[in-house]
Amino acid sequence: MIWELDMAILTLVLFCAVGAITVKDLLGAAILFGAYSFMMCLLWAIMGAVDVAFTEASVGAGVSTVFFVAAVFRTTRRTKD
Amino acid sequence: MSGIVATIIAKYNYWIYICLMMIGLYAMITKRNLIKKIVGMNIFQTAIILFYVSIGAKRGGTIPIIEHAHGGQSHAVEAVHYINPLPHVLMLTAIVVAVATLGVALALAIRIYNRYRTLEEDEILSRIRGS
Amino acid sequence: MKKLGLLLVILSGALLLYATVDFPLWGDPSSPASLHVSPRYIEKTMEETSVPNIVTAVLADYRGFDTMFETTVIFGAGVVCFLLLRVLGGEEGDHYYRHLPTGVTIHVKGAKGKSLSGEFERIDMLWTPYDLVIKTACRIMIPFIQIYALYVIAHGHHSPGGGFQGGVILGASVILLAISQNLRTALRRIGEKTVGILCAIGVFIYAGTGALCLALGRNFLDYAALASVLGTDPVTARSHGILIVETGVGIAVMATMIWIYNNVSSAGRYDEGL
Amino acid sequence: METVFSIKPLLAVLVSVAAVPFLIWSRNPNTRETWTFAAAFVKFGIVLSMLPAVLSGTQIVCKVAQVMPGMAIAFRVDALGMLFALVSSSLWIVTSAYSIGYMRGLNEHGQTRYFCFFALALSATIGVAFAANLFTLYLFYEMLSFATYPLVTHHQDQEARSSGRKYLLYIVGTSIGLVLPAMITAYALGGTLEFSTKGFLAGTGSPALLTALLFLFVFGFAKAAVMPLHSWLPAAMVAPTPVSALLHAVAVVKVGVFSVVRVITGVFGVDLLQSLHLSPVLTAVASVTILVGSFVALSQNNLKRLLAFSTIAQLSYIVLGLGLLSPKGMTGGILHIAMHAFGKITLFFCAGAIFVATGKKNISEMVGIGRRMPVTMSAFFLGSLSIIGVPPCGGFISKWYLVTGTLEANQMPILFVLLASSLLNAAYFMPVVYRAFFCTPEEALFENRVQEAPLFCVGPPVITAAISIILLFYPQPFFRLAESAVRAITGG
Amino acid sequence: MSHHFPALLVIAPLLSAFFISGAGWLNRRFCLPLAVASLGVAGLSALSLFWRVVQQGPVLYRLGGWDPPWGIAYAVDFLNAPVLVLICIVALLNLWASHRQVEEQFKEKTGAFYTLYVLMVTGLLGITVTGDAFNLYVLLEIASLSGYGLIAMGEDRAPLATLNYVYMGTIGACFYLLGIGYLYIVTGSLNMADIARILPGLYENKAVLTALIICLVGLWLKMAFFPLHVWLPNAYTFAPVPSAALIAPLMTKVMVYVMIRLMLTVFTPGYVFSTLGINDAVVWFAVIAIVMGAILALGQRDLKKMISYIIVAEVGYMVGGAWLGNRAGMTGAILHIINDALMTLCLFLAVAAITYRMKSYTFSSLKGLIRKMPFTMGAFILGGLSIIGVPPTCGFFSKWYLITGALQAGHYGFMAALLFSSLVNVVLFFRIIEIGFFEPFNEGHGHGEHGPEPMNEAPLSILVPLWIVALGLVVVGVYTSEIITHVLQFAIPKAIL
Repeated sequence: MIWELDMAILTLVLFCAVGAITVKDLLGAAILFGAYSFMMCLLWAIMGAVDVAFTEASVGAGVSTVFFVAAVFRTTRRTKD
Repeated sequence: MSGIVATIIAKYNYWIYICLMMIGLYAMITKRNLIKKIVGMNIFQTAIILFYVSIGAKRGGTIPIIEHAHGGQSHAVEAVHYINPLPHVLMLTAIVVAVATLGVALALAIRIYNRYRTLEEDEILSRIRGS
Repeated sequence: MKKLGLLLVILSGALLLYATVDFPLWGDPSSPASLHVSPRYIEKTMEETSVPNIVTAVLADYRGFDTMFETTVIFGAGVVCFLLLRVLGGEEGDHYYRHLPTGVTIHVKGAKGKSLSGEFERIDMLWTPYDLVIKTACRIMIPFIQIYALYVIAHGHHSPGGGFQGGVILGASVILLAISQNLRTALRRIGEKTVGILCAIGVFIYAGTGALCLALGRNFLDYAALASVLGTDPVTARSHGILIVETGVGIAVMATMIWIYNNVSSAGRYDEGL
Repeated sequence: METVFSIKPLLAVLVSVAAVPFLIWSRNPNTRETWTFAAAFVKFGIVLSMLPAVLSGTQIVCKVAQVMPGMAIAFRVDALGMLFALVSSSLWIVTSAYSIGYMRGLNEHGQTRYFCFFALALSATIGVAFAANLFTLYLFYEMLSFATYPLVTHHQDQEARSSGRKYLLYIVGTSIGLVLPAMITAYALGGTLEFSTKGFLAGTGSPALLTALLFLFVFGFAKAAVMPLHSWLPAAMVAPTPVSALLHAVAVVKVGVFSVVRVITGVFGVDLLQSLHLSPVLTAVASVTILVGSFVALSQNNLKRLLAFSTIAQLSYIVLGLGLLSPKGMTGGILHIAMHAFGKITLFFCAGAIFVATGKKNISEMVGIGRRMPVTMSAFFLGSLSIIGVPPCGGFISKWYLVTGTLEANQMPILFVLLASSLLNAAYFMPVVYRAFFCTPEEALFENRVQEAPLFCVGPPVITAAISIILLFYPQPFFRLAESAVRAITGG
Repeated sequence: MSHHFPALLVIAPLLSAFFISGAGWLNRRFCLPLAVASLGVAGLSALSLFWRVVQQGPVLYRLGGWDPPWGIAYAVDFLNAPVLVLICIVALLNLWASHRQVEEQFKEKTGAFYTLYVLMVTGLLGITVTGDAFNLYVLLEIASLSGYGLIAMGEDRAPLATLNYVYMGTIGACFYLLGIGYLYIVTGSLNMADIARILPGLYENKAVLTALIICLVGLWLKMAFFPLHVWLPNAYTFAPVPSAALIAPLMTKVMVYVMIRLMLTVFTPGYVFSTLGINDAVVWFAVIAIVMGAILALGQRDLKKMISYIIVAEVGYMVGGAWLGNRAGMTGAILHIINDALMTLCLFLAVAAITYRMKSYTFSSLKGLIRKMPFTMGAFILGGLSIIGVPPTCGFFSKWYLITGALQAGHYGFMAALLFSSLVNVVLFFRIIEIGFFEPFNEGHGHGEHGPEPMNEAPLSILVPLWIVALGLVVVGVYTSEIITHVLQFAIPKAIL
């Protein structure tokens, strides 16, 4: 575990999260959410939780994002906030 | 100075998880777009997973897969050498639950969109009142 | 509303922060969490289950019951998505077909969908041509993804991974097919009914293994009971039992991921999808 | 005191419930009425069969179910309960006959429903009479409230609806809002709810708490119509007259008073009340109700409303008698349950008979009616004499005992209240009778073709009036019951 | 076999869920028998477990053969045995009553509906029987997730109501998970009994306090405790009746059970009632919940919504009773779990019968209903009387204990709230009776024998279960003493006086 790396990624995660909920485009939010998940996955890999990281990489960054995109595609990208 | 740095390192994970959780919660409470709320919900859930994984972290421990040689008898295993595996197990479950909830929530959002042609909660409510 | 929400959030955040004061330090090897229950898993896994990946052992054996329900949650989500979104039998209306060699589009009005000969392809009104590069690249990638997924499932005992991750990757490979070509192509490979039944079968393998242990006279999910069936000693039987249930998890997760994707991406109409 | 186990009390309670399915399934009115009569007679028979045992000082007990630790659905037949059960079960027979005449005479709708709920209400009344503990009493008290609601609102019109609302608001509101907490407090204090001759609350709580409890009970049993919780009774007069007669002169209101009596004697005990010096307060409340009720009755034009206010006043006689805490006074109060019942039901029957025959409800429209309906109005006269408390009617006895009770307790003001009330009674009843009989032919408001109501309507008031007279000369069963009840209460 | 009942209890419905799901694709006729059979097996297991607990005391079942703090254990004791029986009975009766409607409404999706139905029951049974705090979370998610599916298939507005439920429910479940995490970080264990063993040394720890608060808030969200109830009325109102009649009686009640379980078994009464000083505050919250629930119920113009708000008030009863901190209050709360589930089931089955015939459940559609559907309305009134708290129906007895508890604790506000809500319930139910009884008004004075108006009762398949429940209300009421002396009194630790 390298704590400098850990802290840097933690901060990045924070940015991604804020971005995902503030961006005024649902597709953008979905993609930012994917990035957020991927950052999380890195974080967990650093902390030694390899299985969790693996799962998050395939589920959070992968399938969840696909679901989001599919749902946005089926509905609308428009959002007021 | 080093004391402060040590404290920050020691608790930074927990602080960030609280921040993330609050971001998610805030999004769920105040956002009016249904999908945005779902994004908030996922951030919220992931933050809790981060919290659990942080519990499991162990300084000087390695990933919880025991080093062994095929066939050969493995040497005695010491707990301090490996990261606590239990939170990881729990969080695998939590991730699965999160994606399951996500699927259901998105399905609901799509149905709502098909009915009202919008995802904004206030617009939906005004349409319900209007009809 | 915004202000109230902010206040609530700050309040609960403050409560949570307040508690961190009494937390053990991050990564402290002598924290209660590292001392009470988990050491036993680390120290005894090899001799009790003969699985080096402790996470897999705990996941599928010590706390195998949790995992069974975790898989059930996924299965339930699949059923819910199907129940909510799937539009059954609503095939009335206009249909479009494209003649593959020429690219001519036919518009059939007000009839039930019928399958024309292989030269025609059913399309949606908003049809965009597919990119040949993507199509081909994905076609090449998909088998490798699938083989990797099988490896992840099978090698979960020794390396990160296991039924769940492998299942998701397997499902993702089919989803990739649906994205790169269209949903109908994917559905021809693995149909709706197959997916639905596979889902149930996957979880059933898990729960059924548990029930088998029960029938063989041990407690539910006590894989040691399988020793007599598999002809091995109890510890190896545990290892094999874990493999069996991981396979079940893999099947269930794969099928459910596909199922949810199919319903979400087509809003339950099972048309072209994304 | 000897105690005998028997399921007779339970049977007495259940017999009318058991009749309900037969009532529902009987296709024609005659079978239905036969079943009603059968149930009424069986019930009366069972009650009567327990009389000798009770008179000889035996208690009959029957425990049905233990519902909570220290709390059971149980029956115990003692002298007080026997007296009340005897009155109500015997009057059910008469009222059934009267109901048939009245309902058929007016061709009312929903008669099956009417007879069913009537039977249920009677079950509840007997249940209250035989209840061995406060919980059983409360159970049947509530059952009675809900069983009488469809009877009160029988006409199903707007007036019935609003009266029904008022009825429930007062009755159920007080029983849940006042009695329930009082009962739970009593249970928490005494650890039991079983009635006993000495009460179970003595020495368990501070005087202030016990006083508050007593008033929660007295006002909580709003069926007793103690002011200021009386105004449901005039409102409930929208019900068909037989219902008013049995339920609002006999069953419902008497259940309220009976519950108060039970609480005073069985829960608190005379000694406790005496040591708390609550007698003056109780008697004061009762006196106010008596006087105000009588004054209001003076100004009523609707005959049934007049009777209702008269009932309000008369009920408080009973509370008053008990509140005196002297043996004579209590005997008078308990006897008044019976005496007032026979007198008042006669009056209601007469009012109903007049309505059936002429369709008139108001006193001002009844000038000269005595010439057309002499039998009915004679019965009315006798009934009113009983209420006023003059010979040759039974009311005299109870009033006599009440008066001696006041002397015994040395409560002169109460004596004046009783005398004033008697005068007021005379003042609102006698004009009715006078105008019915004594008027010039020109003043009479009736044509010649008005005749007596059908036999089923006229017979019952005659019977009850006759019983009223008989009771003056032969009050033995009731008198002995009242005496032995008082003996048990005072421990003498 | 008999000592495997704790596992069988959960496994039978779980396994059948997969078969039902398969049968939904292959042959839909098998769905219902499979569901009935599996719930029957679960019910028998629950009954025999209940019997064994009463006879021999608590039962522990080690899943996977691992000892408790390491593996997951099922613990059946005096507290959850009756709840298990209750869940099975409610699920079976409702299945019986609603299968006709399900098949008419869901057609091709019948299989999926029954799958979720059985999964929901599995989840609820698992929540109740488990002795592992994290396992509870997973089962909670199963129950909630299938609940979302069941609710969302209702009317037009159901998906939106469900999505709100999903948001609130997820926050609730996550809060619970977080609370368990806080406990785990200071104790290192997930087994309830084990945590309780370690906890006494940590009473001063801030993380334990926070864990308790977060867990409670999470559970209150799930059980719709007053300010957190906003998801409930819409979700239950717009849900299809068969689902509402399963979820409304069970979900909130099981959550109350979980709260009591946490208070008694995990955090221990010593900590919850003595070390912390929050009893009074929580009871006052309950008072607000009861009063507001009652007032909001008064404002409703349809049956389902009215009952939903009554449930909100009833949750206040149970939370308040549990937090009074004395034996009577706790007894009342546990007893009310059972009673309220039966009462709610009775009311919802009556609503099911009404909806089946009238196709509507607004007040205006109830006109003249006592004539048209006398048996349904009879059972409905019986249920209403129980909610009001009239003896000998069971509602009276739990109210009795709750009020006794309030008296002993000197909490007169709670007592007043209970009485107030009883009075409001009188108004609520008699308003319905008035509509059913008086309207349409008879012309004239209602004189003259009418020809018999057409009676249009619901089918027997609804009426019979409905009346079983309605009579069950009285039977449970009469047997209160047995339930308390043989079961509930052992469920409450001796430390609570």
